[in-house]
Amino acid sequence: MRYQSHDVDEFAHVRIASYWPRRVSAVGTRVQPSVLSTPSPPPLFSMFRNTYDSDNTVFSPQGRLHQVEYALEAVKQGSAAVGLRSKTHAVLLALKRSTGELASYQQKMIRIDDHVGIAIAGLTSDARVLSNFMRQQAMSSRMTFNRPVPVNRLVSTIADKAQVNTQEYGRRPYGVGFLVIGQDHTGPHLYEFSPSGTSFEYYAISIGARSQSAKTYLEKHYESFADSNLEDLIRHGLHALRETLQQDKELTINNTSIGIIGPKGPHEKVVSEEGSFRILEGEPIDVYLKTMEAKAAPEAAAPPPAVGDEDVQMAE
Amino acid sequence: MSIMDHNGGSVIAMAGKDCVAIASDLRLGAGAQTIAMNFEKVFPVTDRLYMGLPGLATDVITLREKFRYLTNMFHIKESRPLQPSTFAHLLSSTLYERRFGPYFCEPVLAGLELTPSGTYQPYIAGTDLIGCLNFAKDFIVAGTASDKLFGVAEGLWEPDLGPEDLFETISQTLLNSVDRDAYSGWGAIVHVITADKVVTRTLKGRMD
Amino acid sequence: MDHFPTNWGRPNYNTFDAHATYPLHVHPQPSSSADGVQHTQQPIVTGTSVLALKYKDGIMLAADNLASYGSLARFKGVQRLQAVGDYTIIGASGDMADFQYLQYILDNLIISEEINPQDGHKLGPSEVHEYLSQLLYARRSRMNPLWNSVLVGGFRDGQRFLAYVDLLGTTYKASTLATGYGAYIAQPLLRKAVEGKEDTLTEDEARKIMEDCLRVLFYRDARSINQYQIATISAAGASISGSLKLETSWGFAEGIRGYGGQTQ
Amino acid sequence: MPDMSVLAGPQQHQFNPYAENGGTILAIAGADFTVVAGDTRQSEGYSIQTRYAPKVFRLTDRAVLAVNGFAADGNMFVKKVKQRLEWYRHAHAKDMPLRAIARLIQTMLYAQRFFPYYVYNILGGIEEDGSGAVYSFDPVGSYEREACRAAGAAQSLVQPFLDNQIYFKNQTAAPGQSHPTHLPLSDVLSIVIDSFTSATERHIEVGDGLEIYIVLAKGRSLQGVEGLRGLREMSSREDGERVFVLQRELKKD
Amino acid sequence: MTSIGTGYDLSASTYSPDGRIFQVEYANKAVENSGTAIGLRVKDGIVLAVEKLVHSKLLVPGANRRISTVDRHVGLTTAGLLADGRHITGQARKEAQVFRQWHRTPATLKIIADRLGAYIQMYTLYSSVRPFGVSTIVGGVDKTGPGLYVVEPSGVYYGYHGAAIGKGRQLAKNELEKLNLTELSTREAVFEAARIIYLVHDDAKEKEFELEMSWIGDETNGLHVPVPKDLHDEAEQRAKDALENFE
Amino acid sequence: MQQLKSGEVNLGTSIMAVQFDGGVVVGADSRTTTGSYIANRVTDKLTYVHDRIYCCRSGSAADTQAVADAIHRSLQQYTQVYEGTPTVHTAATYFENVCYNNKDNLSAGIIVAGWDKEVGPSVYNIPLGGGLFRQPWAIGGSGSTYVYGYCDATYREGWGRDETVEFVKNTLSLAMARDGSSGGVIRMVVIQEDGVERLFVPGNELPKFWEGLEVLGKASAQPPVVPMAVEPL
Repeated sequence: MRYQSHDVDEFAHVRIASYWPRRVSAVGTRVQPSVLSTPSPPPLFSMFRNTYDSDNTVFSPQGRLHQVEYALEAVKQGSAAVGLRSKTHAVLLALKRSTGELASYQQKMIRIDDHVGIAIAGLTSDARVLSNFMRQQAMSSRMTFNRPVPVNRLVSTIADKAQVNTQEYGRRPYGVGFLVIGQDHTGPHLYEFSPSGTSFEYYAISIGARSQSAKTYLEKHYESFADSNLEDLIRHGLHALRETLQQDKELTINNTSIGIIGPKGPHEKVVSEEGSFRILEGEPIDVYLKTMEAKAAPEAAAPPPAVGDEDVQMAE
Repeated sequence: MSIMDHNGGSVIAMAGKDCVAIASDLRLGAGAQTIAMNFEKVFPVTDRLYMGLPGLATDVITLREKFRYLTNMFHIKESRPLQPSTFAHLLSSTLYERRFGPYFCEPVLAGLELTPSGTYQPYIAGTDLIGCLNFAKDFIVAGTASDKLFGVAEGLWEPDLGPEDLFETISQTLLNSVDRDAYSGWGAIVHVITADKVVTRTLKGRMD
Repeated sequence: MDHFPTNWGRPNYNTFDAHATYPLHVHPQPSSSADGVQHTQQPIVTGTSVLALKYKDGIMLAADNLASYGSLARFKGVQRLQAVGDYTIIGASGDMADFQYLQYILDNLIISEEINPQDGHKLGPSEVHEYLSQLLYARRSRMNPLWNSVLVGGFRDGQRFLAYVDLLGTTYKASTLATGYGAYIAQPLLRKAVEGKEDTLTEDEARKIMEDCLRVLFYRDARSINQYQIATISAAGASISGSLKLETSWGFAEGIRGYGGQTQ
Repeated sequence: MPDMSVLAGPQQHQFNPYAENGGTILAIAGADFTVVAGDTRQSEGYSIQTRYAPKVFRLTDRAVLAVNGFAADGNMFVKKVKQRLEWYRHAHAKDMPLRAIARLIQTMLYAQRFFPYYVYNILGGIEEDGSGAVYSFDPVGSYEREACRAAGAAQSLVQPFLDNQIYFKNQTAAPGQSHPTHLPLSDVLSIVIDSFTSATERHIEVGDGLEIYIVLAKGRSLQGVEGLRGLREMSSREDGERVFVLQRELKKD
Repeated sequence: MTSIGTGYDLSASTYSPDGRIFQVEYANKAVENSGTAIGLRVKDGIVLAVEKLVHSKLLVPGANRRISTVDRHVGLTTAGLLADGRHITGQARKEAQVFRQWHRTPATLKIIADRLGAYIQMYTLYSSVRPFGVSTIVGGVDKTGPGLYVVEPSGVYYGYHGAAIGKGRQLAKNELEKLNLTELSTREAVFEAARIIYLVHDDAKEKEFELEMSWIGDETNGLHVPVPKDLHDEAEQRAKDALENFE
Repeated sequence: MQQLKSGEVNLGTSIMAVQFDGGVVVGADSRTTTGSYIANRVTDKLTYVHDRIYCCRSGSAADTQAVADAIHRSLQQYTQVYEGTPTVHTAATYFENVCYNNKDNLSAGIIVAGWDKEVGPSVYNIPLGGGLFRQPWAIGGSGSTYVYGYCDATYREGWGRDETVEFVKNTLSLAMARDGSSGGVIRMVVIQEDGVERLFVPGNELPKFWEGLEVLGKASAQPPVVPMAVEPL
């Protein structure tokens, strides 16, 4: 079991008892792992056995939970997702991977209710479990109160659920991160959920592989998002998402998903009056891809992302 | 099950323009079992007045005979035509005599009433089993299919139907109603009364 | 020999199981009544009608302060109107123990849904009504009803809300509502006074209508008293009056003699 | 303690978990449309509880459900059906087909075989082949597909009338001709309205208001009834099946 | 670190030979790495204040609250693992609710702290769980007056007039000790709380932070609520001014 | 629902509790019946549940004893766990919880009264089927229905201990005089901050009210009738 590989973003049928540390922390460069590659045991293993990382019921002497931190690495193995929010809309954009020419593209977005949708990065099977739980919560709110569940509470419930998996023996933390967009009577919202059992509300955020590059873009532009119209919001999102691509890759109608909440945009045909969550894929997103501006020539020496940029937010 | 439903059967009367019609089904049953398919429940009272007697069959016969007697006595004593309105009150008071042990029938009347100007005016009426009179302008229903008859008649009937249209309307109403009633049916008989004649037609119906 | 250790030391059920084929704890229980399962109770300490109507600015509710014990006017200072959160007032008739339980449940609900999260997602009257409906329906489905008829009045975001729910989980909305005896005696009066005038009736007019209805109920409902409260819920929020006394008139009866021809 | 059975008097009876809330529903299938209608009165005994309590509900763009009987059961049942349909949407990213909804309803009703939903259901809509369809159910789930069905308090008043007007029962076609298997929408609507005005006239539990849902097959028009007053579209999209609702007043006495 | 590598520090159910439970101590480390949280129990109420470290400027200000309400009259905040803090909040709410269920009256602060202490302690007993990586401040006003308690990862709890947990606790405690807490009004305490949080925040090492404050007292009708915006802003401004004078 | 099982012992009863400025007075008759047979004529229906809290029991003797025992235990536990004395409200709430949650299986009408630091004296009534009603004075049991009018007419706010004791004694005498299921002696407990005091009125020293005997004696000129007098042999 210790050397078992796990497929990230695939339908992982293997139960993963514990996470292996990602090599990147040791090597310091970002490796895009092939789904088929088998992660070798950490190089540190032979020299110095880290005994505090095999179990989620163990604190390290520094008060850290390595299993939880590794779970956060699993999120980073998944392809990137970006979320942005304006005063009227919240959007998700995600990069879909395909295992090969003959394979279809993976599913990166899931509808939870009319007013909530999510984008995922990490273990798809974990996402399925959690998103079904979210759907149940959403329906239960409609059953008991005849009210769409408030988005923040929905996110909190899965965060609380995830927390339990960081504390009890025989479990592992969930290996998936969510971006959640939704609207309720306090307006549109964007949240990030992570396996550590936390959730935060953002103006804009990204998760998944190379998400730091997207974040850098978002940090540069986020102040304009609040008053953006839907098209601009999506354009910004695409630009941010593009940052997570490998050098030779492009965003196409096949590898991009867009999720929207909020009133109908000029390029959209059928949208309910309430501006329900919808996922755009394929042809309909072409018009948005065309609005993208050509990428500026790569800066001479883009500083490599610092090792400390890992978005591990157990404490703060 | 009520004693009113024991033998089954339904009657309907309708008013038209210068004519009235009255019709009944032909079934005689004993609970769910059908005994006869030729049990008429509408009887002539005068040339221009017919009476339908849906209800307990034995009371149907008794009342028919009783009113035959009373009608004859009226003619003998009064030596004048018995008008429907007069008969209605005779009917009512006769039934009320048995206020606390009633005949299990709900009579329906259809006839033409002689007006002072010498013309005939459509006259229909019904009573409950103790003689509460109900004068309707459109139609009167009674019997085990009464609720169905109400529904269909309310949908099909319209004012000022001529004898032929009235015949069609009452026939459709009765047939479609008794088809949804397990205790009525097995054919029907329709009488259309006009000033100069009464046309009686027997209708085939579903035999189930 | 009884081979079931769980039966040892326990009495035998010879009437049902002469040969002890069942362990005692799975014996069919001998029940005095044919319907067996208990739970089906009856209201004991009860409140009578609650009235409610829509008026120009919101919803008005009224109920008297009596909790009866059969025909005994047992508790005379009972409040049957209750605010639930910022936007809702409920009024209950029926079993008062069950109503106290409902109040407790709703207090918990407000704590867990409003006080604790403090995230701006407050419960409006329609949410409270739906919650109550689900609760009462669930209890009736367990054959263990909460023996109440409840009126839910509220005002939120400029919208008036008025609905009914009872021990069966039956719900409905209308611009005037009345429970218990009030459904027969006050509802016709309320409909006549209110229907079509929901948007023009002033609070004073509405209060007058309520008092008239309560007065008629006091005259004709043997389980009512002349002490009552009126509540309003509007843009200004919820307010429940103190206990008020009904003015009644009896003077006309002074000259009445006997029951027919008597004049002395 | 005082003997409560004396004080409580006739109140002391077993708790009856059901009530009967009156009203009537009906549905008629056309060739490429279906009409589902219900009155809006809710009553108990001789009391009218409210003049507006809908009994007909849009489930999807091609399915409409009418429920009649015990209102609390009816509302709960509709809610549960809707949630099952939502799960179906989650799982399959499309609306459940009509015939599948029909089977779902029978399963859900039969699951409560020994503590039934006291509700008569009529499901109307458009099948996957584009035809109009009506499914009627008894409270424990027995169901069949029909061309028309009435249920509820005035079922016995309305059903024989529909037999006559929709199925042409007891009518003989003119020589060499046959009765149409399906009537046009405008004819169906007038039959529905007549049925309810008749039932209102002769049944105390029927009246106040009338809601008629019209479900149209994909690409079909309203066939000339577009201009009717009180007509409102309920569809979520324009390129599929479409749902309309027509509201009318009924007598309130 | 003498504990490392001994093997006695891998489970909460293991004592070291000198009678320590290292896992609990490590849990305390998680608390010590966290932003500072303080609580002031004053004449007529309670003030809670948190130095909420902001890890990204993309976060919506004010949205990700760290102080929570447990019952009408009780506020709670934690330092340490955020998710554990949420778990503790949930448990505290349950305890308050269960007390209400049996007594139909609100629980006192002491009772809530006691129940919470017992709950947290259970997580120090078994190898199948780890201790909570949080210290908790619970504060409120009950029928006995203001109450303020801190529950530690070991499950022990103490009542305080002024409490501080997290990274800057030592400095904060020094500041709290200077105050005459029993004489202070809740409103005055708000200003002090803001000042202390600004004081203990380490500009040089730390990320951005956001001041979050709540209070309970006569002015809030006995309800635990966030400090109103105008008062919050004023307190924050004064705290900044004080800091400049200080430096 | 409230039927007794055959042979079950019933507290067809008169019980009462009244609050006054410094405390409460609880009182009860002493009759216990099975059907019309008096199973016990000197019952104590005033039950200690905590130092300054008593309850008066009516309904099924077995049910109310079981409930009182359970609450007694709960209150002892309360004292240990919360390191303080429970309030009367707490005790009454415990009773209400049990009575309400088991309303289908219990036949119990209970009055809880006592003194605590928070509110001083208080009286709570928990009728059949549950529900908690605070009252300045409460009466219960089958005898109470005969004396509502007397209590309404007599009770005044601001009484001291002695007037309150007198009120309880008179009320219970009247109830016992008219209710066949009540009778025997009057037991009372006065609960105040500094102590609990038991009072006792024997059955032959009950306050006397109009008893109708004068009518028989004076209105008829005939000599007193000795029913079924037996001739001496």
